[in-house]
Amino acid sequence: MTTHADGPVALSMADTGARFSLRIGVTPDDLAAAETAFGAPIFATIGARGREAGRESLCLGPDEWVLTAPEADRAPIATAFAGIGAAHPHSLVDISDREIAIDLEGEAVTALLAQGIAIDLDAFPSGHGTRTVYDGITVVLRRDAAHAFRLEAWRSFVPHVWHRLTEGNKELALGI
Amino acid sequence: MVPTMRQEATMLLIHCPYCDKTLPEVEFAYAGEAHIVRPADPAAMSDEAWRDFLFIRTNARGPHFERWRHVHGCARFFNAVRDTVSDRFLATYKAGAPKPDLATLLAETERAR
Amino acid sequence: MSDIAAEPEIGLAFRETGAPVADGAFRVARRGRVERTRRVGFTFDGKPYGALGGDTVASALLANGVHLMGRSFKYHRPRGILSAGSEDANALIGTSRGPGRFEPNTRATMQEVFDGLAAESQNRWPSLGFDIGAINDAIPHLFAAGFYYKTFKWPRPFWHHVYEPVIRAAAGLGRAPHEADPDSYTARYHHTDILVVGAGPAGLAAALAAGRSGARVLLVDEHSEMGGSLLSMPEIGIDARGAWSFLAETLAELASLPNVRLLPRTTAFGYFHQNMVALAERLTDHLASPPDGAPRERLWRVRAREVVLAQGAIEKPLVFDGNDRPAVMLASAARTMLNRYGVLVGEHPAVVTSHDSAYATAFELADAGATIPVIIDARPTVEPVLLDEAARRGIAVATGHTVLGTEGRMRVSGLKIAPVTGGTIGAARAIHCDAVLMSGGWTPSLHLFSHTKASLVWDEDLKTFLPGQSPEACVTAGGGAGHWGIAAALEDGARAGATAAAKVGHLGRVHDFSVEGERVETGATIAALPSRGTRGKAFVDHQNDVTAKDVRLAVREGMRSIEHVKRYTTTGMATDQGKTSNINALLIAAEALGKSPPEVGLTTFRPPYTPTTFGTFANHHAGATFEVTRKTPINGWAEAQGAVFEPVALWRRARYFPRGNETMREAVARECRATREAVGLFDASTLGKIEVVGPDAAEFLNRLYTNPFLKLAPGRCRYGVLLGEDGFIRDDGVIARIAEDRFHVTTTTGGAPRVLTMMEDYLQTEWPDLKVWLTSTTEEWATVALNGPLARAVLAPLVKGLDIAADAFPHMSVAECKVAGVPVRLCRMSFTGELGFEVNVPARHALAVWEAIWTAGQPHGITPYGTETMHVLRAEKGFIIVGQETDGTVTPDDAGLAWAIGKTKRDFVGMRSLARPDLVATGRKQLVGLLTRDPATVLEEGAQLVEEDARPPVPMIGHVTSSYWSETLGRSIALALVKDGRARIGETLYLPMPDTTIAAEVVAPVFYDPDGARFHL
Amino acid sequence: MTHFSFMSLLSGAFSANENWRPQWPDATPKDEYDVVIVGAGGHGLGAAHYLAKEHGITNVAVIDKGWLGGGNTGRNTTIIRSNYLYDESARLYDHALDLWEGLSQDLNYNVMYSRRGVLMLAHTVHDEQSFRRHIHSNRLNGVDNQWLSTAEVKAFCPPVNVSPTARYPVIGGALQKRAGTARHDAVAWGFARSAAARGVDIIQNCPVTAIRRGPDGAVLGVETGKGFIKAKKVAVSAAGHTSVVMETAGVRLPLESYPLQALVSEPVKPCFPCVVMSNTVHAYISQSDKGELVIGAGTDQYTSYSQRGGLPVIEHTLAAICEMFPMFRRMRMLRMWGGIVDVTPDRSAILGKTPVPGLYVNCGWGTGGFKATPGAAHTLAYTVARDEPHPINAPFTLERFTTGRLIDEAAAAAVAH
Ligand SMILES: Cc1cc2nc3c(=O)[nH]c(=O)nc-3n(C[C@H](O)[C@H](O)[C@H](O)COP(=O)(O)OP(=O)(O)OC[C@H]3O[C@@H](n4cnc5c(N)ncnc54)[C@H](O)[C@@H]3O)c2cc1C
Ligand SMILES: NC(=O)c1ccc[n+]([C@@H]2O[C@H](COP(=O)([O-])OP(=O)(O)OC[C@H]3O[C@@H](n4cnc5c(N)ncnc54)[C@H](O)[C@@H]3O)[C@@H](O)[C@H]2O)c1
Ligand SMILES: Cc1cc2nc3c(=O)[nH]c(=O)nc-3n(C[C@H](O)[C@H](O)[C@H](O)COP(=O)(O)O)c2cc1C
Ligand SMILES: [Zn+2]
Repeated sequence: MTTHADGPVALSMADTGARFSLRIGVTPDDLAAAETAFGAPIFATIGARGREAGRESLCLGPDEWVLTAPEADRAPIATAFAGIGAAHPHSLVDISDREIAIDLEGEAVTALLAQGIAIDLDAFPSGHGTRTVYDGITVVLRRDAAHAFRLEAWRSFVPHVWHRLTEGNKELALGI
Repeated sequence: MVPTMRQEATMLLIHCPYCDKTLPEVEFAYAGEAHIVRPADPAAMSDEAWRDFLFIRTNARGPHFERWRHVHGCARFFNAVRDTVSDRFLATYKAGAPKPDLATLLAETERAR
Repeated sequence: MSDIAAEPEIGLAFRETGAPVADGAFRVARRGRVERTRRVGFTFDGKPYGALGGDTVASALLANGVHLMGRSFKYHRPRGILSAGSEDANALIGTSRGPGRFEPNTRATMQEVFDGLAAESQNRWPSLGFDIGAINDAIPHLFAAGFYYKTFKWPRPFWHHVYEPVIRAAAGLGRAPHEADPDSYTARYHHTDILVVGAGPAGLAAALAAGRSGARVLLVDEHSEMGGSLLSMPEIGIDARGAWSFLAETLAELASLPNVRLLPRTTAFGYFHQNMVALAERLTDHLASPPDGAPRERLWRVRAREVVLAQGAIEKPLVFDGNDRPAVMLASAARTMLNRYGVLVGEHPAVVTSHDSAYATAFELADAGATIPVIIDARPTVEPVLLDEAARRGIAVATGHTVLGTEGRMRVSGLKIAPVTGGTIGAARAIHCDAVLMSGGWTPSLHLFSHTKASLVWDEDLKTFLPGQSPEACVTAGGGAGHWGIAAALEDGARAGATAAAKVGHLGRVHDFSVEGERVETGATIAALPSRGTRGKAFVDHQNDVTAKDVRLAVREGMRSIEHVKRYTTTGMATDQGKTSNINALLIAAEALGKSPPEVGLTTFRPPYTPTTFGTFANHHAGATFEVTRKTPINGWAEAQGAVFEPVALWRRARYFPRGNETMREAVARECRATREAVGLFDASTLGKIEVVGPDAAEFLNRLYTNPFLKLAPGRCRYGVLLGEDGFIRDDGVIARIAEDRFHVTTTTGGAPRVLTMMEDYLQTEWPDLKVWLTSTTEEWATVALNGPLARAVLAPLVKGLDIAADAFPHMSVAECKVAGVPVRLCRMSFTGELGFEVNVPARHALAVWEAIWTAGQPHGITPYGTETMHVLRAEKGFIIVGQETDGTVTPDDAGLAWAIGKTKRDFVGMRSLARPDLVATGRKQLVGLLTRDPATVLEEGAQLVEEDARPPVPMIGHVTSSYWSETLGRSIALALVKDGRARIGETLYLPMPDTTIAAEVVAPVFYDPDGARFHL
Repeated sequence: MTHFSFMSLLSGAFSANENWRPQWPDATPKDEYDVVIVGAGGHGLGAAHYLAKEHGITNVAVIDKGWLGGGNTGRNTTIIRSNYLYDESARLYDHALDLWEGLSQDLNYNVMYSRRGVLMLAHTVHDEQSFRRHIHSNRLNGVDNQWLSTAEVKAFCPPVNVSPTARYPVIGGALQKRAGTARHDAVAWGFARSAAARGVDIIQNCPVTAIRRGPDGAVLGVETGKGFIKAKKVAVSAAGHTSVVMETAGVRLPLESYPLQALVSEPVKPCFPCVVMSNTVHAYISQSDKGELVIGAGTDQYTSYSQRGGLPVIEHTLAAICEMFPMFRRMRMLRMWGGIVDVTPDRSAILGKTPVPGLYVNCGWGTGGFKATPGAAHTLAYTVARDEPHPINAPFTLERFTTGRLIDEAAAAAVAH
């Protein structure tokens, strides 16, 4: 775990557990089956997160979720979904290694993120998540508390994002 | 279709009909004229008809039916009506939804002013 | 102070060079907001000057009696300041603060002085006082508008060799910086309910009303201090206190509101779609020693729900002969110099006006100790109160007068004035003065408003344009809306702020301000003061040296659109973009055209409001962060091995791995040999990967790719070709069927995003009924490619859960298993023609697996190879690279891939286009191999082929797409696209090079192992 | 018409410039013309000039909805070059280049053709391959173009950053020495003045609202803001607005109109000796004779007729410029603007006859038609005068989109402009 505190925002590369991309039709039936397989709520509202026992779903699109879980749950989840495949066609793809997550915490966190994110972070509720863009790079952004966010980007983009965040943090530290 | 031209954005706000949110253009990508359906049986088409499908575009000056993709959001392609003179969006709607009636749309936009 | 010399530097004693010197002689006691106790030293053209904290370069020079600050663009006329703000057209200087930190064309009126600042004058040689270029000034008629279009045409070669270089050298203002800029720039997005641009009375009142309502407010002003015109009007009373107390309290209140943010030194420079306003904040240019690592400027991309434009109004110069001499300036500039900076711009300043507001300046300067020789008013009558007040101060007022000319070279020394009665100019008389303060009235600042494509409305009473309709959610308040005066500006601003607050759902209350000490001011609008004769120069655009005559000449020559007048004369095209001149140019042009000003109209306003550094626009995107550099998990290992890299799309890939002093060719030859003879290790991680999953996955791929996919068995792989709907090759790759409903599709490195987008497009819009989903797995899997006859020997001991023997796991197989303890997707395939495996490893384990294979391969002579070797090996096999053998005009048949088209398919993307007349015609270019007659000659990629050895121009029939030294074959090889190429096999063709012609034989494009036996080892 | 020369300038100076006459008179439209040209850009005005000068057809009107030269002619970055890959394109642009070199004399108007060289930077192996392919092809077509090594690039254009550690290091470049820039406005004015002097009517502020066709389908004339104007032949040269005009004649074209933005810096003393283009880094730059750095961007992402322009494109373009020339970060932008360019599927022009008798079209120049101005105009005049293709414009037909005989320079070269 890398951490960084050259500025007012604490930055750390988060430990990555299991991560899946789930695609499935939005019939209540399909969703219910997926929920059962996953073992945590799966909401159909874009931006909504469903959490239970360390597992979390985040709805990214009308038929797309990213599922996260502790590493140990990886195989059981895959098996559970394989079990519903015939009745509920879907796509579950392991993307545990595709992204790397960065945790950000501190009062100035929105100022730091606003160096690269165009959406209004004041209007982004805690407990939500979304796919958006940081400095031209697709990221998944979650807000966990007023001053705590998690940012995920594809692996090869992370050094760039990390560099920008640490530089931005230093800039915030200067207070100008 | 045009890989060699760098595709850049202005800074419009676009309403994604799937996310039901109005978001900055950086999250979206333009995807050309809308309601051009790929023919069911291309082989049966004349060269002229196939050319029209491939290349002939309305290029409307004024309200334009076009496609966008919320590529850095929900990733869905959707349709929009945008006035190409002002760049204002008159409407956005889900892919597959019927083409809205332009007269009604224009009247609504006028009223909203 | 005694007589003021016409020359700039009056006897100032300064100490040693570089050290701060005493602040100047023209500083007035108890005036201004400068910090009397903070002394600052700077240099101008190498001479040290003293200044006070809060000074600009302009105010500091004026305090020292220096009026001559620059030379004009065309005629190199001596110039001082015209205004005291960012609209100044004259006093442009170069500034520098150490290596790489020089910049040209800075407004002396905006550059704050700091210790150590070095400023220089521009566009003069050898010196500001004596400038050779001023010769142009002597023959102005020759250099009238558009002169260069009419001459310099003969003799023809002279244009290139003589005229043009001379014209170019004469043009330009400052010198360009020539060293890399060491500073950094930054940017951020910002969202606010209300953005207020301009912190004059209108903007302050707006921010206050909106801020008190609880709305999120951002207030910006381009000056170092907020206050706008209040900074120059301390005499006014607001709400029973002095203007400056009011200002201090207001700013303090605003600063205390958590929902309000204040940004001084911040210019709103562009108003873009849907209330996106771009700001440039100058962070360090005023600091003697900026903090380490501090960015120089910040770009703010502000999205506001409502915008209040409170930019104020800009005073209009009067157009008369010689209205450009140093110390001829706008009355408001003199007022600002006095009240904000405590500087008297002259001891005997004359006033030339057609507007009441100049009287206030005259009175204030008189009260501060100046003697006003005369107020020349172009209007026949003036309010009696003004005349009374002037009389009380002993100032003569010459109403109904014009100015015929000015005297003095490096500084104005006198005026020639004359009465005008009924259009007739009477007898002239001379006035001595050491400054001329002029006012032609005020022009609302509507630049940002106009960026929105808003309409302007001509106000016949005020004789000016006022804001009309804007498509954006914005309102103009104060001077910008024609509300002259503090009281009106406060009231209008408060209303605008409250209304904006209401629009964003907050209750905004309008505060009623009481203002004392202000009079109602009116004026007349005059295109150009009446003049006599044709000799003088009455400047309209000071910076581009455009005179009233130039404007009239343009009209005479048929330039009837104001846009033509602008381009023909260049009026309004200088760095001030005509802030002080556009309206005068319009008035003069309209008069010449016999039209009303609104019929003629203004030219288009464009961003930026004031010139904005490239650095601000580039902001973070510099050097390492100019653009993302994507690196694979193996990158660090390759770097440690001394690999040479090349950029491919956003990725960087190892191109070859030189040992010792090997050249590329030597290294590649060695890597090729090793791979053909033993085993090579290649990082293929950048290849795009897409997981296609769902019951209709096969059907989907079958519709997209030219190849048949329905019958591909799970566990098998197939090469696929993807066309555009126009029938030309877009991409290719190997597609592995992992399970009945699951495919692992690979794409080219550069094509990955494009292919995924194309797939999503077809899926979502054309075939939404298909039950199939796409997920990019490019970065989930790193890909380790192992090629060569010993590949299996290296790999087999590391594999668990799979028999990779030749028969058990044949060419073009895929399976899941473990390699070095890590679960992988193993493919048996080859892009080199050798026995090959591609190990797809979850990215976090990639390096470990790579190293395990590396170690296991040591006894077998395993050799890492890069993209260059990969290119050579595949060319030996005649495999194409999309983008090299193809270029967007190549069909599968052209590329020799007709075999990849499913024979029984009714349709796939691009199929119909393949039947178009030109795509089935003969004479298309087809992929062939070339063998040079001399095996040692390696052709140049891109070399053109001709049928006969002839001199150019010759018809070309093809070109070389790939060409290498083939270590395997011990000779050169090449691939080429040649007209009817396949029918030419066996023919000799020619490649005319600059110095020689090379002959080559057309051969089949597969040079090595044509039967593919080595795949199956 | 006053002959423009140094002597005329002198005599003008002696009369205090009171004796100059309009360079083109303000024409009131006649009822009928032999040829009506829609669009008074360089291409339309040029066609009128050549119709009058070379084909003796002077009963011609050039009609523009705004002020002449106010379209892309007046808002482009003025890069002129002819080192195109395909024979068809090379012939067309090189024909134009030949005309550029004598244009000031032909028009008696100094269009300031500045033969300063156009240098295209190669940053990747792929760039180099593509450039070399151009260079060889150009040489065999008699078009100058040469490969420069990195050191030669630096010597030819000292401001270029050739650091090997740059994000996209410069590995060489292709230089066309004969290429350069010209004064955009002077091109429109010079053609207008010359055409007007030969009797052509130039009608400004007069939108063409429709093309009228007779019962036989042939062109009858144009409806305009100033009434119907009869014409035997109509040539449309309306750049970004061509589809809109042609649609009224029932002709649908394979065109899409995109905004293209450009900007200038504050003027500085000569610091930049040539034109530099980089397709990989996405920007191009030159210095005008007035001293501004003239910088162009790529097209915006969506079709539009709004010339308003936006920030992100400019941010990207200037980042690219600063990457190539790090000393320019302290330079300042003076003005940015946009134009509307009409883009065909193969990014080559459509030039010549249409399915409608008497109707001709010249469009699809996209981001790079300024350089073609005299060549396109010259061959269009030929086609209009004789109702047949000129050998040089013959390949640039509309039919190619049906047959698939595309001239896809962009796909082949990955270089625009
Ligand atoms: C920012 C930018 C940079 C460019 N850079 C380059 C470059 O470096 N090199 C290069 O070679 N090319 C460049 N181009 C392209 C080039 O400018 C154009 O291809 C070329 O100028 C087109 O000339 P034209 O005469 O065809 O069109 P225009 O000059 O646009 O003329 C068309 C005219 O038609 C008129 N018109 C339109 N509709 C009607 C109507 N209904 N009725 C009457 N009149 C009408 C318009 O008002 C306009 O005046 C650039 C373009 C832009 C926008
Ligand atoms: N005496 C007269 O008859 C007369 C006539 C016209 C105007 N005026 C003056 O106009 C004033 C009206 O007040 P006001 O508040 O409208 O104007 P103001 O001039 O007092 O304030 C405008 C402020 O906006 C700032 N500004 C302008 N453009 C900007 C930009 N793009 N970015 C950032 N800041 C920018 C300026 O620096 C200035 O501080 C009165 O105070 C009056 O003195 C007077
Ligand atoms: C090559 C070239 C150089 C230019 N130089 C300047 C300049 O020095 N100053 C200026 O204000 N505008 C300059 N412009 C921009 C024009 O003022 C104007 O913005 C452009 O012609 C587009 O017109 P519009 O902005 O009126 O729509 C230049 C334009 C071009 C094409
Ligand atoms: Zn969405």
